[in-house]
Amino acid sequence: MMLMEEKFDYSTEATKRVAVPADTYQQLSQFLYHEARLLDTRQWDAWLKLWTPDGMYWIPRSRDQQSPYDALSLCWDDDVLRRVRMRILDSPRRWSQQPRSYASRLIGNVTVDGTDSDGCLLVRSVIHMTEWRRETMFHRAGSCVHKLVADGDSWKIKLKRVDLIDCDGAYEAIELYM
Amino acid sequence: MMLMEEKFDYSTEATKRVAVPADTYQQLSQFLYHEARLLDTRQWDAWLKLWTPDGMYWIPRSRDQQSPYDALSLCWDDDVLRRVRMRILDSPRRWSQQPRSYASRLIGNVTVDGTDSDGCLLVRSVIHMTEWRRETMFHRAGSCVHKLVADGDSWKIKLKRVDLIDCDGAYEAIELYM
Amino acid sequence: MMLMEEKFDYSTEATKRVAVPADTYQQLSQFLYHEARLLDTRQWDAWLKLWTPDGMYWIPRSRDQQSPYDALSLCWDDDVLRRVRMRILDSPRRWSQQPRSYASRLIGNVTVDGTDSDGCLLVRSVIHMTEWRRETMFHRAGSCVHKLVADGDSWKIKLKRVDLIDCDGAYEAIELYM
Amino acid sequence: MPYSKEQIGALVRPDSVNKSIYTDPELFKLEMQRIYGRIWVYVGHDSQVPNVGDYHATMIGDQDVVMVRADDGKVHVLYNRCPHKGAMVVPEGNGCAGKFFRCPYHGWTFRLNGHHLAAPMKLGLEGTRFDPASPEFSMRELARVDSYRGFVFASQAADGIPLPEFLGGARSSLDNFCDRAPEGEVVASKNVFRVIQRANWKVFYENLNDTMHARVTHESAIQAARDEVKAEGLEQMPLRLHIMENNGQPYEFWEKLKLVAFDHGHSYMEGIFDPGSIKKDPISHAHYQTLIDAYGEKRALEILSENRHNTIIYGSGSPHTVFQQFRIIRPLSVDRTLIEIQVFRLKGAPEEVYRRALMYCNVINSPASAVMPDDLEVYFRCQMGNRTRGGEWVSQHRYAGTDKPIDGGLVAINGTSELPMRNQFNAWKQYMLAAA
Amino acid sequence: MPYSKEQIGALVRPDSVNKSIYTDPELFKLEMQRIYGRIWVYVGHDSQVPNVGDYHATMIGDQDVVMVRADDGKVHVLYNRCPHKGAMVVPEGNGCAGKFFRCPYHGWTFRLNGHHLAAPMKLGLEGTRFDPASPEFSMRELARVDSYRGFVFASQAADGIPLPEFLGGARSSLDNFCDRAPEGEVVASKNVFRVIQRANWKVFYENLNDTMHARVTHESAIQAARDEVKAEGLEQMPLRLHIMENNGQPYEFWEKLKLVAFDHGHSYMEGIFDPGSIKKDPISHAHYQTLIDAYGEKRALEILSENRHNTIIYGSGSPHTVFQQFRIIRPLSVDRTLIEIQVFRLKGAPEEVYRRALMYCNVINSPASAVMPDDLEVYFRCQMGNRTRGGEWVSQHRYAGTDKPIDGGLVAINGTSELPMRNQFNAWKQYMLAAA
Amino acid sequence: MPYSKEQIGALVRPDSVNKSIYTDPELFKLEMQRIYGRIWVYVGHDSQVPNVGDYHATMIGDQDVVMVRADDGKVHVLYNRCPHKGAMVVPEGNGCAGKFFRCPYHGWTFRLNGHHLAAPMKLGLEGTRFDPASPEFSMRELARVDSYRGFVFASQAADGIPLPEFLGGARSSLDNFCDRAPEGEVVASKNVFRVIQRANWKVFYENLNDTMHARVTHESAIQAARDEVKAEGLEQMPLRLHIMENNGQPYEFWEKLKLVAFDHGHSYMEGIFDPGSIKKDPISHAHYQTLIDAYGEKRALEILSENRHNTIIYGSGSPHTVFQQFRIIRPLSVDRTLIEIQVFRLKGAPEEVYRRALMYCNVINSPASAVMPDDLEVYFRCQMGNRTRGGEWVSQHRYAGTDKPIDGGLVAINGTSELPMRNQFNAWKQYMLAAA
Ligand code: FES
Ligand code: FES
Ligand code: FES
Ligand SMILES: [Fe+3]
Ligand SMILES: [Fe+3]
Ligand SMILES: [Fe+3]
Repeated sequence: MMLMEEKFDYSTEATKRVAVPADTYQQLSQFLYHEARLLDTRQWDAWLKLWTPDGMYWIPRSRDQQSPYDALSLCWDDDVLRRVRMRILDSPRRWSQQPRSYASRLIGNVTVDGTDSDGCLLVRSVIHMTEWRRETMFHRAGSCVHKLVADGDSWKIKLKRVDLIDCDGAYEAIELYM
Repeated sequence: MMLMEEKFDYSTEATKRVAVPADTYQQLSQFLYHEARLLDTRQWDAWLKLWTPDGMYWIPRSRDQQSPYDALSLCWDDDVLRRVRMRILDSPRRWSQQPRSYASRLIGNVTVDGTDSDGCLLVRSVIHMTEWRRETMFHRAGSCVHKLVADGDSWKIKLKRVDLIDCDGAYEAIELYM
Repeated sequence: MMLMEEKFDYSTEATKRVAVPADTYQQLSQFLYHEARLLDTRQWDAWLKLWTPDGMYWIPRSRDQQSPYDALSLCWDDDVLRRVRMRILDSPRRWSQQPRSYASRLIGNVTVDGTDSDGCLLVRSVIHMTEWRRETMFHRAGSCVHKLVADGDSWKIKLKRVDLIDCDGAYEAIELYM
Repeated sequence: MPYSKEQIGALVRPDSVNKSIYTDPELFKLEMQRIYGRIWVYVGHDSQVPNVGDYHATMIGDQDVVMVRADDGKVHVLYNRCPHKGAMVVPEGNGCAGKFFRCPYHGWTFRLNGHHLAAPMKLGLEGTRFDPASPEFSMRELARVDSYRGFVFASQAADGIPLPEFLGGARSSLDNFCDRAPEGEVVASKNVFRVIQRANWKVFYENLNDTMHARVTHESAIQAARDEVKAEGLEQMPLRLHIMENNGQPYEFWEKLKLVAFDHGHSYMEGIFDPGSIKKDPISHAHYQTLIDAYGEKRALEILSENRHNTIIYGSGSPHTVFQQFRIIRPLSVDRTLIEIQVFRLKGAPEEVYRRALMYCNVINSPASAVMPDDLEVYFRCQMGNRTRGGEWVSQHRYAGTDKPIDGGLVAINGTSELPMRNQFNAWKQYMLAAA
Repeated sequence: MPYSKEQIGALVRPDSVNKSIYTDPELFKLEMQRIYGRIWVYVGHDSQVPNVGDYHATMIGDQDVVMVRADDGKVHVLYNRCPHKGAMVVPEGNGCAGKFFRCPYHGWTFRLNGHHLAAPMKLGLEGTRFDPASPEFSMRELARVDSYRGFVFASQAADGIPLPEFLGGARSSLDNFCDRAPEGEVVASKNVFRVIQRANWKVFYENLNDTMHARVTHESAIQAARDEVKAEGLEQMPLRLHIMENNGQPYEFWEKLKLVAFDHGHSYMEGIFDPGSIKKDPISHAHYQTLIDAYGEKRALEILSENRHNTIIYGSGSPHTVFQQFRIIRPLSVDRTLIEIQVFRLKGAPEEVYRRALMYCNVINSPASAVMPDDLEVYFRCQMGNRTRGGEWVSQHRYAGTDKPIDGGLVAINGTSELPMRNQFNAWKQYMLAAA
Repeated sequence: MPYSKEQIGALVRPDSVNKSIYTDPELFKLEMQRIYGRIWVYVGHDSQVPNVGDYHATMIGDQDVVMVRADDGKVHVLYNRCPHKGAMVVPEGNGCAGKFFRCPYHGWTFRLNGHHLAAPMKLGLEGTRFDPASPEFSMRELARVDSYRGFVFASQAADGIPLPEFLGGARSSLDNFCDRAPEGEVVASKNVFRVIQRANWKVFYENLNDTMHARVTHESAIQAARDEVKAEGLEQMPLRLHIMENNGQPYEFWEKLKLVAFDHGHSYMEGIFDPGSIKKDPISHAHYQTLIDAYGEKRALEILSENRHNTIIYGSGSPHTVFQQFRIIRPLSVDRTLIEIQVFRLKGAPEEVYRRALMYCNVINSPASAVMPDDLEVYFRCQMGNRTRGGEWVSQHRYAGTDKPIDGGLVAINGTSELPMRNQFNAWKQYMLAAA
């Protein structure tokens, strides 16, 4: 299980620079916008399909956190936990979603960093997410790395790492993925 | 009058996908940025000229609101109301603009959804607007659909719909268009 | 010294429109994203190298401020002050950075305005910066103009002007450049 | 610093009130007990909970309550609190509880009238002082609940006058509101506006019949409407501009309006616009036709001729009969108030009548409207100014001493009289002293 | 409105407490003095400050304190205040002060035990009442500091029972916590979760041994785990789902759990899951092996068989022995609490045991987890509901009157008993009255 | 909990003050009455309202006031409150009222000195107690307004010493400030900095003449300036670095500075830098020349030789003569203060002198500067630390008991003396007791 075993390559440093053509860059941007839109509009199933089966979703708890295995993470979720979260969000008995949270994810500063040793594409972006629940706005901001595997004329997400500027802060419930 | 009569096509679902060339996409993005800049910099007249005469500005009050005719909307403004708002914003007797509001509109995640049944282009974006008045910051965030009609080498806005994440929240005065 | 002598051209109005090719626009965007990333990740030295030796960093204190010489500015920093700020931010004795501030800068609405009378490129953008310190989020939003000088296949910053929507507001300490 | 009867009495003079009434948090706490804790307060409309189990969770003063349609078909109003650990049983807003309430913490259940239904593993409670029949183990119902033509009110005090007596002359507005529906009933719209006012709640009540403010406060919208008509060369002012511009009527217009005040703080002012002549305007005409069909021509005309602008039901808010809305006024703190605005369909009337009401509300009452922001601004300015030492009293002198008694109230001799404000504070004083 | 002894006494009944206990800011202030100002409170773990000069700045009740490793090798706890102008000497969080503390304002220095070291330009202080030897010119040390197996506690009162006596039966949990390490010691992880609860701090303590809430509060996670297993056709529930799903055990399961309460408000409940059989599960097996090597087979088995879920150390928080965590509970205000969650490595145990603890914490305790948000929601709902007039009392009737005395405490006759809550408030009352 | 005279007296000792002075909201309320409600407080500069009708809306203590140039050509200070419903008549900030004030709510108008001018439809007020001549129906003027060389002060108390007597020895700083202008007058810049300090207002006053903090608090900026000079191989420290680096002078430097304290809490310290020798530095030289032209060489030299760093005018803020600024200190709450920083042009002096003042302010006082943030941090740390039980007293022992009386004040025997702080709290005590 990826949650505890260190087989998975969770590094996000590019080992090789690559020049992507303009239209690829454009498609990558659209891929990220599309992902954000699926989350904004609660299209969980479509969002889940963006992932490789072994893909991991990571929100570190520390700045420059080196590993999900030696310290706490806000999220270190494999496919099972991703699906479970989506089931929960749709549950009529999720008390903490009564009333529901709504969010808007603005993705910007999209940059192609290069590829990792497996040839996965590393795409970096900035995410500002504004979330609303019970008359309160929450702001989440940070940088994102998507590790992408080519899949036909699109990609699948192998790793998504979100480094929040307040990753080590105190939080009320975090209900939604970023 | 569009405010009460259901002649106007306020739907925002694309009935047809279209592939726009890279430079059209670029121009569309610039069109949206330009619109935002006109509002940020209080160039009301230029902004009013971006619209078709029958264009409608819509901020629904409910999530997934189906119609402006069966429930309240924060804004459902035709050309007359748009012009009146701009007159008011410039009035020296607009007490609620003493001191003035200032805002910055960040437009991102620009996506071309397709065309509607009239062949209008449907462009979706995310808007995060930060507003400042009387030592207080207000955050408005949501998604936007522009329904655009070709106009020479640019476009006119036939419908702008802004779905705020807190559309059903409690508000202090909303002075500015998004 | 630029801080007090009016030799420096701090105007940000384009005197000439220019059409930049799509890939130049793309490179300019990446240049701005890169700048933001260097600041987000505290790579001060690399950031300092983005500037021309006579480059000025300006955050006006008034709306539509005409000059840095006739009224206060939040920042009006030459190379010396830029370098000193970075030294300070890294100092173990900067009490106001214990704990440290972290920020995420989202750059959007990138637009090429044209060139000034010296042929410098004027690039306008919107910046939303979310900053975190001591369990508190600060939001800074406004528009940016970069005055750029060509430098090989990239650019150097001759002037960066940031107009905050709350430029005349009351502030707690502003530790970071935008 | 507890207030004595004398001190409270001294806050209200026949022609002015002490500014601390708007700014002192201690007085606000007392109001929550002596006014909102006792008098009849509007909770919501019958049509918001059409089916058994439907609920509307809201607040009365500082109390979280839930209005619910129980199995007896009646609307009940309960405190939104589970008697086990005290959890709010339903979240704020609207929903359907199903056949019974179930607390999300440990699953205690309650009948829709609040009565204890079951606690899981009851055995553990046997032999203890737990008693399912005791109100201590139920969701408690508010002391009194009643409704008037579908408008549901509740009182937290077991004693006191009945609802119809409390409403007094203000009933006529609710009557006319419903009579305007050919079927005699109204239905609340799906959504509402909720507007935050950074000022004391009483400021809003005072404003509702304040005819002197319209020309001044709303000058920017009045002028913009006029300029627009001129610039566009329009022959007549379209309705959406008229409803803004009408605030700019000359003082003579306002002076002629009828102002009627009732006991308990209520009042109303005469209508300031006719949404459209029943002869010429197609919407009004169609509406009129449905009323004729329902009531006959004489009664139909009578109903539509009763043209009122804001009615005040003190402690509850303001129904507007002509544009079918109810503005609920909820005090949040001494300097913060929530205004909730409901729009209603008139059962049996043409859909256009409802659309016109929506349009009115969008243009006038939306927090994004041309009109509301200037009101909010001056309210806030009052709240701020009344913190200063620039004077102790808030003036209500206009036509003070000239009010004429009528049955159950007073009538002003001039439409610009500050009678409604004096009437409100007279009631305020009585409430605050009666319960002392 | 100062509370009399009688008034405080009347807030706690044998089977229920007055809701004002959760909502009255005056009582919160008194708690800061009479409970957090007096009893032993957990400050942090020894391993957080491994080297001389290392500090951990945190809070005890409403007091900023700093836990520091001094040159004597011991851990000291000081108020984080410079005696000159009162500046916090170190910022919140962790760091190393070096050989001594130095105030950032004027550079006064203090030994790591807080004693005055030097003020610049001492001459200016000569001939004045300034006295470097007086505690008035040092960083003041808390009245008492002690530790139990590496867990450091401090008390702000010079008098009172010693730490081991205060911990009483709860010591056995800390013992088992450390015994699970082959080297008998645990080491705090580098980072912690910090979760804000918009509710009174006592609500969290009550929840920790509240076996009746699990099935109801966590139903969405329970069901999602079950649905996932079914949808994916898994043969057995993976551990990461099991720890969610296990909350859904039938009531019979919870009834059988042992609940033990100790004097001073402490308690524990029996373990609700075995992280894995020492026979079949490779991690548990490897752990077991290291324990056998360290202690021999009998003792190893004994240690692992002591399977406890949450232990409560009243005023400090909750150690969890099986998943090696300590949840520190910090009251922030009457309706706001910070939960800080530490995870520990067991010295000498396989790294996988630590990873499993991380995994448990990520999945259960993270603010972004499947479980925590629902708890936070019901706590908030309690805080809200207890503002209403919907009832005066919070019920703890379950199995009231049936608790059996044991040495230094009580044991419940049923695992769903509300004994731990009654025990907490019994202690609360004693604390609040003793110091009155 | 009302404070008795004895209790207030006991808060201030000759060499230390009780920390509650910074943290108790009750004392803050009393300060608003007894200090800010009575003494002369700086409102703004004459040049901010050059023309009739120009106003500057600001606060004195907790009171919204407006400084306005009336038709008599004089500056008046009014409470910003309409006597009708209490609305703030003008919004915060600067503007021009035109020929009279007009309230945005109902259009009552007031002459620029606040006197009632007209209420619309006056007839409705006739026969009532409304009286346009009564102050109850005007914008009330503050009890006393006076100015000193263009600096406008107001007092809310009708009785008390006149402004010049209140300013006492601090007048010499305002004199030198203006004398530095060849025309003897200064003009406020168009904009100001406004900085929020999360600490009590008195902390800022104490800091202004606190020579002992500079080396320590500002070490990062001092070192950075030095490193920059070294790294860039500069031959001399440019002025923009010098003004940072100068804080790093050795203690001997600070010891030699003159510290003069005056009655009523005022004081000043000697200048810490010469912006540039009048011989070598071109800007200083040019300035000197204009002064010679205006005053003659002797007086010019005398004026420029009067080199002072921060002057304190207690309750108002701090003028800085050499860099032509006035830092206004506005208490917002017990733990929050607004610092507003004005820069001035010297009439008749070269524009470069003004630009140098801007540069100084940008580099030293901007919230984004190298210097200000560290001050704000230590102030906040004091506010936090003084919440703890880590000590009751804040020390002002440095050179306590050695102060030498001069006419109308005291002078320190050493530049690092805490005399200015002792002097402030001595005045504080007198204010707080006098008005009790
Ligand atoms: S709080 Fe409602 S069932 Fe326990
Ligand atoms: S406050 Fe610590 S040295 Fe002065
Ligand atoms: S409040 Fe000023 S005119 Fe009425
Ligand atoms: Fe109005
Ligand atoms: Fe739980
Ligand atoms: Fe300083």
